[in-house]
Amino acid sequence: MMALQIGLLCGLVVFSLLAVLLRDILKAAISLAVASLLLGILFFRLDAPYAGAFEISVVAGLITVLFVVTIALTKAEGGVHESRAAAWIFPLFFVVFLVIDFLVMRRLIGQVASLPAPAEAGTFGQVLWKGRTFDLIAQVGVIFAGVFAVLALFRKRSKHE
Amino acid sequence: MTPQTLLIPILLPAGLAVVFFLIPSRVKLVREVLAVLGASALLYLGFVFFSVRNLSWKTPWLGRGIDFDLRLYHFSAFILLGLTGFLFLITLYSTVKMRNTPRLREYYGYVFLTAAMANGAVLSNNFVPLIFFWGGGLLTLYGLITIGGQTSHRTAVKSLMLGGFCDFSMILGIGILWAKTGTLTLSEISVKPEGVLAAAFILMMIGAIGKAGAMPFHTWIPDAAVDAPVSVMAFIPAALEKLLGIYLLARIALDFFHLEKNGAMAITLMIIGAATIVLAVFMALIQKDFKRLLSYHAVSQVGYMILGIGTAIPIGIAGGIFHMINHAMYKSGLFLSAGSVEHRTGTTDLRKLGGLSREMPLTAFGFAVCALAISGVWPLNGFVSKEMVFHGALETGYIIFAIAAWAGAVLTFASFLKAGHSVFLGPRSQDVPRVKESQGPVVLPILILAALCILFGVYNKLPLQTFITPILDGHAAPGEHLDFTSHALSVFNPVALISIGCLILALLLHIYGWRRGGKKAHLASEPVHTFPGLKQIYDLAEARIFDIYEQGIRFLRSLSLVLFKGIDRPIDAVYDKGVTAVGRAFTRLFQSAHNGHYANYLAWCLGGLLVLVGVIGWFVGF
Amino acid sequence: MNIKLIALLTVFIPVLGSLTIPLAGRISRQARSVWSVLLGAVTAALPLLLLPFALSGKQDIAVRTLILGLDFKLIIDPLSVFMSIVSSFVGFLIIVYSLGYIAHERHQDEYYLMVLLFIGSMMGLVFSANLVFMYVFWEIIGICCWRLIGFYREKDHVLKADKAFLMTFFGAAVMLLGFILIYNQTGTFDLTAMRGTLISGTAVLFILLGMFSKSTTMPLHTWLPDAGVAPTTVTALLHAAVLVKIGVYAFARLFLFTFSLPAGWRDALPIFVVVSSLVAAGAATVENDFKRILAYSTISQIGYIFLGFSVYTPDGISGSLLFILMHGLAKAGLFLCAGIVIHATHKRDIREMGGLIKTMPVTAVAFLACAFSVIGLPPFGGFFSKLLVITGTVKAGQVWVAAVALFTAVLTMFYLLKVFSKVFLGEATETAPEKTRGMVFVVALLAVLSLLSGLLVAYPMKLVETATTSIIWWNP
Amino acid sequence: MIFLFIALPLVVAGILPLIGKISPRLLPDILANAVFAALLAIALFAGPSLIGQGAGLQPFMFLGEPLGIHLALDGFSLFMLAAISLVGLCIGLFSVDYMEHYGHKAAYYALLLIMFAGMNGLVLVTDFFQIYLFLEVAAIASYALVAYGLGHEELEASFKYLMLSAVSSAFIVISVTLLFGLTGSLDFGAVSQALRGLNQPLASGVCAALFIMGFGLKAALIPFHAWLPDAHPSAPAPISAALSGLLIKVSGIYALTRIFLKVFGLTPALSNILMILGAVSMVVAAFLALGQKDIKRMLAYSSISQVGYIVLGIGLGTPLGILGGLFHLLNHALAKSLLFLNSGSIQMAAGTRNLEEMNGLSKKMPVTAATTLVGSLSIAGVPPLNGFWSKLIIVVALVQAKRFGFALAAILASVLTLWYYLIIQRRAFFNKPDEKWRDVREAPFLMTTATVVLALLCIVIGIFFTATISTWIEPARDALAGGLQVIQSSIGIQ
Repeated sequence: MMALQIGLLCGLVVFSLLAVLLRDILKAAISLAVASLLLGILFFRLDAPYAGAFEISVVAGLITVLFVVTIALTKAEGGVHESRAAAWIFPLFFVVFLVIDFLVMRRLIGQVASLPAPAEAGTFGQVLWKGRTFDLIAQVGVIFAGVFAVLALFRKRSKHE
Repeated sequence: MTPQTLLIPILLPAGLAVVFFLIPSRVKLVREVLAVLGASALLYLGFVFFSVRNLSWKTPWLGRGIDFDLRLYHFSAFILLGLTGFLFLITLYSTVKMRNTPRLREYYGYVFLTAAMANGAVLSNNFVPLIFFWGGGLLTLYGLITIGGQTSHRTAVKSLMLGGFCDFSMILGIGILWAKTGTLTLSEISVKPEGVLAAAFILMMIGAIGKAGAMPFHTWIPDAAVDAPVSVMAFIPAALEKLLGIYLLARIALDFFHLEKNGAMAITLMIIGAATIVLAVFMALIQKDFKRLLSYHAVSQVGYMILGIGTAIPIGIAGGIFHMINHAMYKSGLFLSAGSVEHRTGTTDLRKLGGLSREMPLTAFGFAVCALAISGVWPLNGFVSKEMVFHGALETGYIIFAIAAWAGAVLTFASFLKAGHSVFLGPRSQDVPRVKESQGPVVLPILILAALCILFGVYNKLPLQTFITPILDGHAAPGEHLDFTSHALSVFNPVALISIGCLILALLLHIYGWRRGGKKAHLASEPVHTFPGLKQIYDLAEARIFDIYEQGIRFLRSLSLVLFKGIDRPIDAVYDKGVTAVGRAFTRLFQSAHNGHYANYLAWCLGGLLVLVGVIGWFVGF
Repeated sequence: MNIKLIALLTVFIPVLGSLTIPLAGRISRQARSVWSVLLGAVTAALPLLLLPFALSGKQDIAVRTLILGLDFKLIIDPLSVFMSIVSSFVGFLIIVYSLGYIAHERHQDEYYLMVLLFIGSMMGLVFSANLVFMYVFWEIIGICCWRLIGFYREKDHVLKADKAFLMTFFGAAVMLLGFILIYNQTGTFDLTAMRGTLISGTAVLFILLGMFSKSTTMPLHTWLPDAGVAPTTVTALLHAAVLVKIGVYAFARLFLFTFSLPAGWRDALPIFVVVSSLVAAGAATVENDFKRILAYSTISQIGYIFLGFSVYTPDGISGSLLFILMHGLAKAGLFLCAGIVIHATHKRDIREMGGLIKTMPVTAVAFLACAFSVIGLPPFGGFFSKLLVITGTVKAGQVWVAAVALFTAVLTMFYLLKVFSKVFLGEATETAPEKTRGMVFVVALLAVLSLLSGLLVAYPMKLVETATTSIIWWNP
Repeated sequence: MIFLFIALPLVVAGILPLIGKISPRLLPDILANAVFAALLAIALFAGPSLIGQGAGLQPFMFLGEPLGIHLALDGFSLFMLAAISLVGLCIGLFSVDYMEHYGHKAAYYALLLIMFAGMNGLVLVTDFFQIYLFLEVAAIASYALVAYGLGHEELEASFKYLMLSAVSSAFIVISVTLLFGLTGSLDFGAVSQALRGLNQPLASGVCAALFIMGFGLKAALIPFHAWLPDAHPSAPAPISAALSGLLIKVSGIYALTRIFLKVFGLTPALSNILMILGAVSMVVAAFLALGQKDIKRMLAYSSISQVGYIVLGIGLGTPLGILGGLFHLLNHALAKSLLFLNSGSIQMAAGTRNLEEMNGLSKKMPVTAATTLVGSLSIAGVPPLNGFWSKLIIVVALVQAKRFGFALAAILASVLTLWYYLIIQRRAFFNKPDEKWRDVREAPFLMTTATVVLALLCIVIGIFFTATISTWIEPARDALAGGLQVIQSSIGIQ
């Protein structure tokens, strides 16, 4: 069991690192999708079905599609140029970050008491409606923002130039 | 005679000066008449004040011890009389001599302003009004010299710079005196010149001898002789400045500081006096221009006065002061006679003049009397005052000063023989056209001065008793009876015999020089001029090496260059270049970190986070 | 009208009036000229009403409390009245002079606005008794000074204007830090409450930096000669009459009237300022640009004013106060003569000029008179101020410092006479007639005033005396 | 009533695209500006009374179900709301003319309103997760707005901005989850009580570090500032004004202040960290700004530097320090948005952002020149204007807290600030008029009114600074400082 867990985690880290470092934007988008897929699976294994479902559908699905479409659209003007110099800086910092993160989290795990099941542990619906109703409004805002962003970015270029 | 009348000798000439400035230059006659009338009124006032003798008036002026304090006492009354006398003679002389000069309106204005300033300086009994009037004279002198001609402004600046320097050192002296004694009133100050007060003495002395025109501040006088109008030379360097300068020096030596005999201060005074006598007379001897010759003599004669006062012995001081008035008379006369020669012939170059005694007998006679007086020939006033100075110098025990005085006497007589011979005696020179004697107002002052020289010499009891002796009343050692008239004219004592010997020596020197120069009087001084040792010194002097003004200006220029290049520009460079360079360096340093790579920025963020966690962890203590 | 109201009006009429000048400019050029001269005249007249009050030596406070201890407080005492009269009078003269001088330049609205704002904030600074509001007016003057120096908008002119603004802003910012240190020590910004308190050495150093940057003394002085690029009326206003007097006034108000300095400073300061004035005099002798010479001369004369104040003797203080008046008149005269000469010959280098006395007699005589007053030769006013400063220094025991100061005076005489002979005497290179009558009239007036202030020195001296006695709280 | 701040913009944003179909330009303009005006009116007039009755918790009925909406309005949030809507109104007015040639105004206004809704929401909520949510709302809207020009440069800049903000949001979420793990709840009050209860110094330390990094990046403090100099210049002028004037302050400084002063408690260690971050940003960004050629990049770096001032002030923790920091926040918001709007009108009129090509504009654009002068001098801290008073209060607070090093740094940084603003003046306006701008006309009416309003505000606040402080800033400081004493005693991180 643990081997699968660790395998998934390593896969997640590798793919997200690739997403950042890959030159070609298309491959980067795809590796980002794979990473979020692995994350979704992890959520399911930690019996957080809703989170997993959201993760796969929204991130793996919608955002990847979004990326691929924009990249395709902007392909005409050439990918986002990224000069090659000092390519080693980021990986170095990333590795150092991982090591320290590992140390800190190891100390933390011991201290953080496992969470008591939340009192009103109702179904996802009740929790969402009763306790976190306000988040819905924020969620509405996020969706609006996403939609209008797409609307604005892909508007007809007629009047622009 | 109410105390306010003391203001008249200051306000009357000042008012007249303003009037002269306002009268349009076309109206000549009215100006001349008004000038002479004004001068005569002042002369009458001089006599009236001399008879009143004691008067003082004081009003608060700037507060804090500075008040407008005028005091007439014996010495200042005597000087005032002298000043007004000379003003009268010069004004009379100028009516004719200066009639068609361009800036006549300013000339009379400045002359009367100078008179006002001089009277103010003599009368003031508080240092601030004294220095106020003392410095005022500088500006009018500057104006008068610029009237002389187009290129005369350089000499005017020279005189102003030298006068200004002496003025400022006097201010410092006054400051020290004020700080130490706490009062500015002249009559209340009398201190011993030690420590910082010695410095004050030196500074005040610089102020006095700077005004009197002694070494080393004399160098503007010979230049002014050529550039400035001759009446100005006769009025200011010859008479007025000597009177004021020596008046202050006498008061410094007598009233403010107790100058004890052979003290350090007295020695310095005597050295300056002796040096001035010898060096100036050497320069005078070789001059080719009549007026420059006279101007160097003016400088040389001051040496006698300073030497006299420097002896700090009653007879010496009395001699110095008596010599002051005598010198003012005959030097002014000599300048006026040179002026009348210039008035008629148009030139004062000894080479071009000759044999004028027949055509200008009165001027020649006046010149002769004054020349003999300045040389110290027996019955005249020059002899009497020089003898007193010689006695004083000998009594101090330092023979060197007496020898210098005698050497001066020799060369003075030699140079006047040369001047007189080349201008008046000898063959009639062809370069100069037929001339008549100068008009009355030109010749009259010369004759008056010549008469005075004779009077003060022969009947010397009058000047000594009335003018000089009362000055020393408070200062003579107790019990010593101040009477100089007894042996004034006696010839049969060692000092007089040496003096007469010197005159004979000078006569022989002149005859020898005259014969060597091929019977040309103006070459009479060539033997001395070409003397091996002296030749180089003379050439250096001609190149103005010893001129304190030239050296001073060169020093000021180099100092300013050092200050400017050494301090000012580097500070400016710090701002112009330094600060901007530092700013740009920092900017480039930080800009190098922003190369637009997204990965870099992410690295920065992670690095920042790690540092934060590290710091907090350290605080919390892992 | 009571004293407080007059003081408030003196400050706010020019400051608010200056904002209305662009409107007057919209109407017509004449309307603007008349309006600005009127404002200048009112600002010059109002302090004169305070004269009787000041002569009585009394002191009055007008206060409007705000929050955080920053209450807007005006102090009306002999010192502030004296300063306001001197600055506003010369400022008014300069406004009249500039009517002719910049008649055909662009940006005239901005010019008059900035000049009047300058004079107004100078009045504000002189009357304010709160450190922060003194700083506020100090900086407003900095802005006006920056806009005025860059008036011609040439490339290097604006560079120099920026340099001047940055140096004065740096000095002022550090000074503000000094003020805050004092606030930290005493808990208040109000001067009247802090009379006699001893302040720390660092606070003194910081405040001195601000004063030296504004009154151009040694380390922070090089922006003044560069600011010569501004129109002459501005350099006259800046250099002679108003700007350079701010630092000196602040020194008097802070280090004499209010605080006492730690021991070390009292004998270090005179030496420092004398060296600064000597260096500036040296620089003036070497320079050849007409206005740069006069700028360095100002730096040198300011050294004297600082000297008089920093020796802490009554003579020195009244000498310096008198110096402010005399130098204001004489130096403004010199600059305005320079303005007429440059305006006529369009040349700035004195070696190229010569013989102008034939075509410009009045300007030449006025220049000579003002030069004599700056040098300190007797019949002119400058003599008394220099005399008192020197005797004050000697009384404080600093004889060597006085000697150096006098040597600087000789140097001053040398370069001013050199300038006069080079520009006005000698053979005439070109015939340049004297420009507008108004400008010549102002210059002549300044020369006559310099002479009269010398002859009738007793009258200004009365006010100076009361100011000195009101300043001194320690036993001399 | 306060729920309107979020609901009104969201609802109007929703319907705008539809209205956009009917009248593409006129109606959206009016509607958007109407919303801004309404919000400003509420904040200015209704606000103070709302604070009066406590924390403003009111149950909100929605279809009969009591919705647990906890919106807290105290002095600090009201101050922020007023600032947001004030600057928002000016930006709205400016965009009416400026966005003409960008096209599809309805979408632009919609995104703008959503961004403002996000900001308003963030200011009002008292729940960690909701802070993150509204943060994301505002962020996503701003990514799109930065890229609104659709040019290559805009896209790249917005991509960089998006990626870095995504990283910072991720760290914020991690920290929120950690806190939720530790304390079992997300509400500020509850979390602060719980944190005081259990002494987990390392855990709360890590949370604090993550928060500082996350919100530091949003506030563009130095190590995390890199996105700002690229995002702002390429964004259209009103958007860079909104970003620089408001977004970095609301999503960065407001969140930091709220969390550290209300929840974690400003311990000496934290205050030192914040002050060092502030001071470093202040000085380094000032040097960076010196070397810029493009006016908007210079203004962007200047924003980083001024944010450094604000964090320095608030990080000090003394009541006077917070007062100074908040006052500077308001002044900088006004002045910086004014300058960005002006750079927009210059770009629209002269077509260039490069300082070298820009000289000689003062003749043709006098109003813009004057307002830029007011804005620059205000930020540089030159007295009669508002910037000076806030910097003065900050330096006084620093000196009173015996932090002389920081005080000196603050003074030197303000000299540097003046230096590069003089460079702008010298290059753009304070020089001889240039022939190439012959046919340049002054910016259109609405744009100039917006900038003139902001400039007048700078002057008025400068002169009547005491009134502004006592009515707006002091209630905000009391709201924060009130919480301070309570927390000061808590153990938390020493």
